[in-house]
Amino acid sequence: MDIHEYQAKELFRKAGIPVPPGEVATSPEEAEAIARKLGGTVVVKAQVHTGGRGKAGGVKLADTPEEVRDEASRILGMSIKEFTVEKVLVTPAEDIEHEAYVGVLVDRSSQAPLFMVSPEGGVDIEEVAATNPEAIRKLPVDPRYGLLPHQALWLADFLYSDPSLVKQASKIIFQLYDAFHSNGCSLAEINPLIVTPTGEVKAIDAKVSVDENELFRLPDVAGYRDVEAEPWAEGRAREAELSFVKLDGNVGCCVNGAGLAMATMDLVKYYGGEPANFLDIGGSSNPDKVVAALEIITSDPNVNVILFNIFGGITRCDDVANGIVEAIRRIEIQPPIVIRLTGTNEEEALEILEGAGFSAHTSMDAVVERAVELAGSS
Amino acid sequence: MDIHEYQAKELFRKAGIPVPPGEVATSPEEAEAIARKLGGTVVVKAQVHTGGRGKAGGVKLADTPEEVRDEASRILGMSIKEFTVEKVLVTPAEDIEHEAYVGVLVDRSSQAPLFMVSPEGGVDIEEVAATNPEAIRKLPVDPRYGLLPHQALWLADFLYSDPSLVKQASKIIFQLYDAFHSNGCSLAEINPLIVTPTGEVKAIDAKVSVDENELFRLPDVAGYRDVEAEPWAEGRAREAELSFVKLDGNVGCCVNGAGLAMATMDLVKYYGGEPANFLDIGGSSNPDKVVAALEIITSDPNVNVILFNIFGGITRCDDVANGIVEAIRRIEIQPPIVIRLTGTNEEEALEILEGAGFSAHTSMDAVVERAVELAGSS
Amino acid sequence: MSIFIDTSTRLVVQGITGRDGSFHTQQMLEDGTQVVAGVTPGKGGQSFTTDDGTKVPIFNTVDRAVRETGANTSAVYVPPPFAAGAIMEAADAGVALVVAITEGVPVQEMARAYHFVQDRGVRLLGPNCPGLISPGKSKVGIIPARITHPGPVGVISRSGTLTYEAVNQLTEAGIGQSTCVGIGGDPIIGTDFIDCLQAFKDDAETEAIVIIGEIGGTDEQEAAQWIDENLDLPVVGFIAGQTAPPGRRMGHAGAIISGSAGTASEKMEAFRTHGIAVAKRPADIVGLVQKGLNA
Amino acid sequence: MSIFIDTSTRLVVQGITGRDGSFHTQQMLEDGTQVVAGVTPGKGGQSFTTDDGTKVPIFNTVDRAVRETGANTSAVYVPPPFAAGAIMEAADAGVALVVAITEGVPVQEMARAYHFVQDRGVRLLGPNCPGLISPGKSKVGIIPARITHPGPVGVISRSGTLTYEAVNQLTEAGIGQSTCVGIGGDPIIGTDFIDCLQAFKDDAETEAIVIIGEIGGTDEQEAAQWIDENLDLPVVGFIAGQTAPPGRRMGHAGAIISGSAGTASEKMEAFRTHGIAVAKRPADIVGLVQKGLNA
Repeated sequence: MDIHEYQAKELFRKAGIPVPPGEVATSPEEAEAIARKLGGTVVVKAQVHTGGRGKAGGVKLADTPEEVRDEASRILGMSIKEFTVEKVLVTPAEDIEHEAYVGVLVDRSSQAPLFMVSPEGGVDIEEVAATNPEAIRKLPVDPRYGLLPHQALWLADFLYSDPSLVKQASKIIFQLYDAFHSNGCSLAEINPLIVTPTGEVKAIDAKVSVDENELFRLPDVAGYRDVEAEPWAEGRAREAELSFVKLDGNVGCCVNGAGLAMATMDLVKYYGGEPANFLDIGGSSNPDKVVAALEIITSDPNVNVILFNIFGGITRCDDVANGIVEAIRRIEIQPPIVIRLTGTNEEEALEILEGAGFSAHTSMDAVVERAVELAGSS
Repeated sequence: MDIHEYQAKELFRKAGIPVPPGEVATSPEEAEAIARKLGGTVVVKAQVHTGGRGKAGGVKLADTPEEVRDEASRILGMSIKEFTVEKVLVTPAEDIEHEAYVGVLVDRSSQAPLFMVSPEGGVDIEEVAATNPEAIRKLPVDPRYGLLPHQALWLADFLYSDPSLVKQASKIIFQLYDAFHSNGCSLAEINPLIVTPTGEVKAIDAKVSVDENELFRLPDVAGYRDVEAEPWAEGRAREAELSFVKLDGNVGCCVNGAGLAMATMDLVKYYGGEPANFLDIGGSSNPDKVVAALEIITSDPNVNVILFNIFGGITRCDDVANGIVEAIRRIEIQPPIVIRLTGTNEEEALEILEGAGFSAHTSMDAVVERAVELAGSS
Repeated sequence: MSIFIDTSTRLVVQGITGRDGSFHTQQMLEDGTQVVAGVTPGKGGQSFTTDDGTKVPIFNTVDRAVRETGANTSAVYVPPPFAAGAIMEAADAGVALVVAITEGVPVQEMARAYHFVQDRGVRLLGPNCPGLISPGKSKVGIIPARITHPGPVGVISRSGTLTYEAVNQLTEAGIGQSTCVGIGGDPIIGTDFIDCLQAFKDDAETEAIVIIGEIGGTDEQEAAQWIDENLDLPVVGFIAGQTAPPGRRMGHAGAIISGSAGTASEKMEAFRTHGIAVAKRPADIVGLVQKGLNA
Repeated sequence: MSIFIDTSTRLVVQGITGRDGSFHTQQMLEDGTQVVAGVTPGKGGQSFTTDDGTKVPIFNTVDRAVRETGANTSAVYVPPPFAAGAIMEAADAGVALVVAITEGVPVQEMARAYHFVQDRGVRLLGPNCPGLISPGKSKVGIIPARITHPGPVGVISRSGTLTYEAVNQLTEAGIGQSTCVGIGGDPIIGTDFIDCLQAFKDDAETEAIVIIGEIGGTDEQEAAQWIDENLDLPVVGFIAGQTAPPGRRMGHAGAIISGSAGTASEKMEAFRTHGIAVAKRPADIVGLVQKGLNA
């Protein structure tokens, strides 16, 4: 789960990291009032769950409270990628002598949290990794020990030569790991970590993703979920415990299993179509999930065919069939539905579907070809 | 550092361990008032830094507040081994269905904290270990992971068969490790851990030793030091950063290094004498330490000869010699002093000592023989 | 032969009285697995009874289960908050293999548990995996035995139902499997492709291998190189997620293209470079395996 | 030859600008040790200058010191609250041997650091130890070089000054030492008697061994058994604390008789049982060593 910059900064402040003050506003008037309180030049920053805010015009300097109001009224409500800006963060503008990057994420290859630091901050770290990899120092953190003080020092030592800056950064790195670990993060990033003209090290941007699996024991962090910032379909999928990702095509996909769902999308493309979504209904065969899946798929106006691909293992095909029948009873579905069902209780499922006027395929290739055909003709 | 039972129980309560209520009293009237507040039958327990309180009559049941006052007035001021009872704990008497032992200590051979649990509690665990070792389950705790829940369960599973008792004990074991770890203990023990007739598991005695080296970061625990309960000589030694242990002989020993100090005691015995103490002035050669050492040694009326055995390595012999001369100037010393000095700056030291009217040996055997001779003749 | 499990596998099911644990214990027994014990703290002494009346004794701890039944393998079906602990308990109790089915284990807890089992020299499969089956010998996990058949092909996969798809096609084409292993879709897993490849290499019965990967990470690339350097058997590869957008998690916690790293095309390219036959769609796998076996 | 250190030892001193660190750096340089670097965070770039003008460069981290000077051994003189961290830093920086002189390291921190260095395959000596000296070759720690002399006897001890006493007597009797090792007086130490015995066994130059123990624990008993089973060299043993009362800590954190375990008499008995000549007093050590060498 991604959280907003202002929320990430809250977590960082709690861990002791020096973060400039700042408050979040949902209206231009609120933004103006915050700027008045802070005094001086401030930055107005769009709070959205996506990168590239700056390029999209979602981050602006403003010298007076009036300018802040104007910038806020321009930024609030603007669209950045698929997200609408509902909140802006108003925070003092800082003089910057130097920008560094400090981040920690869960790394598959080291099977552990991995720190990455670079004296080249303020830019995309992936770009630095690609163009100038020796400007990055990495350290996998042994989860049996956590980050040790000498390791934080070793990382900080790569950023600066001035002992005072090294000492400050070393402390911040230690605190960042603490924030990362105690808030169940999969990513925690400061970019840039700045040095001010007076030699202070501060975090002026913050990015945090939280491991959804940790939320059950972190009610405060779970409360950071911004339901308003979430597209409707994603929220519905989360509620129904479905995995869903919106895509740009017109073939709506409903599959059991993540791997098979991806392979189905790929096969749609193989046969010349475009998938409208990734959707995994999971191993359970609760008819309610099937109903939710159909609600989500049909909420996308681009979808003009719905493709079911079910390989019954734990999932019982008859349960899925019942779900489809149930969904048709409950909601109106315009696009044609094509179905492939095979495996556990396949025959019972086919009987149920036939009773409701559907026929079903047993081959994955055949059903995908048919779906693409229908999508093209409609 | 040993702490009192009532203090250990405070630490345990903070960790969530169920410990019956109870307060400490320094007068019979206070004890009576506490008993009145608690109501019912209580136990009056001497708070001293030594075992065998029960056998010495320092633990008594009392049915009424008046009885409590009588018992407290008998126990307060009594001597148990070398300790005078200054405080009693007044705590409700518990009905006991079962007594178990649960303890954790730093273990040299596993280089880790070691848990020991036994369903045979309420007695000396060393006795159980000697007579019935299979009644003890042991578990070294890997310090990289701490105690894990399944390990606590595995230990608790050895104590009881009733799932409710296992669950309670498992939680207590987990909390005990937390108390042990977060308070820098070298030992934390519940003996007995009881089961009440209503099926509750409770800690009714508590024993804790804290690693002195952790106290710098644990001001609360450091505050538990009971300076009044500490013999004068030990307090003085602690202040001066000397290692001192009182013994029963008459040859006062002042040595640099723990191993050499023990070997010197042993040699005193070898030559037919009895050491009055173990005293290690350490590696430093601060004359103040020598003065403190002489104060401590001469505070023991049994001492009738003082033996210095100094092997100068880091310790500079001339510093020790200066310390001796300084001490004689500052305090009156009755017993004769015999000195062995060898190693770093030996010649300078001999000169200093001769100037003050002392002669010094260079052989350890010779000086010890001489000291024993003088001790016997005085 | 087979890898990791065979007829000597004696299984203890952790979380045997839970919804998933009880369902799959029944399934595994039907599929011929020797399920010798179950564990549910507080229910020790009771037993788990299948529809046909088979009884499996339940213990409070894995340690007791292992000591009293000689279990050498564990299957973990406990809920996510307790799964990492259950894995460590099994490793401490001395089983040789722990198969963690549970999906949704907090990843930082898993990192710690991963090191714990490594420290003890225990093999962990998963978490968030369908387990494994050596057809006709033993099954640990949730792979439907019905679609498998004994034979010469080793199957390794990061995904569940996609594996079933491939295995089913193999079986229908008359090609059996030595062992089918689902390694799991999480970022931190106990056994990776190379561990399985090494085991298949050491298995005299395995004559060809199917490796099913997906987007995210570089495991497939590393496996490809390992195969090139170490393996003489024919290998067929498939990668799911060719149409997945970057930066979005595709169901599995580990299935995400970070920046431009971990795409399907780079993985397919690595397969080709290292001499692995690449199936463009699942239906192509059978033909390529047949070609490999006949070569 | 010698054990653990020799003329190839290149030392980094952690805490070189502290009171003890600076004093002993000077001493070690005088005694011929190649002290190539010092570490004090925040003082990197400065240098440590001895009385005779020798300069040792100071670094902020052990890692930098190792990379820039090729140090392969570290000596830790930092204050107790930071000592465990310093030990782990050295182990991470890739030195082969860490000698921890610091006394008063919190024991639970030490337990963690102990595992950390073990995980990395690094040898730790101490903490709370005088270090070691291979006379004429190198010295790391605080043993006075003056009282030592090159020769055939290996000395291992839990105590500092008592070792000096024994070594001094050997030297005065014309018997030199291959290496003298103080393993330290704490309950948790990195290198124990048996580690040293194994190293002396593998050292062609060592012809006899003196082992100096004290009350507390069972290290001496285990060492005695190991010697009986593995070692052909003559061994002379001494145990300090024959008159120590039970339950009282005799200076060293590890020197305590717990209940009735760890007494001097049980250790001396173990020595005798396993064929080790026992010196009743320090003065007897030389004679027994001579007897052993001549046998």
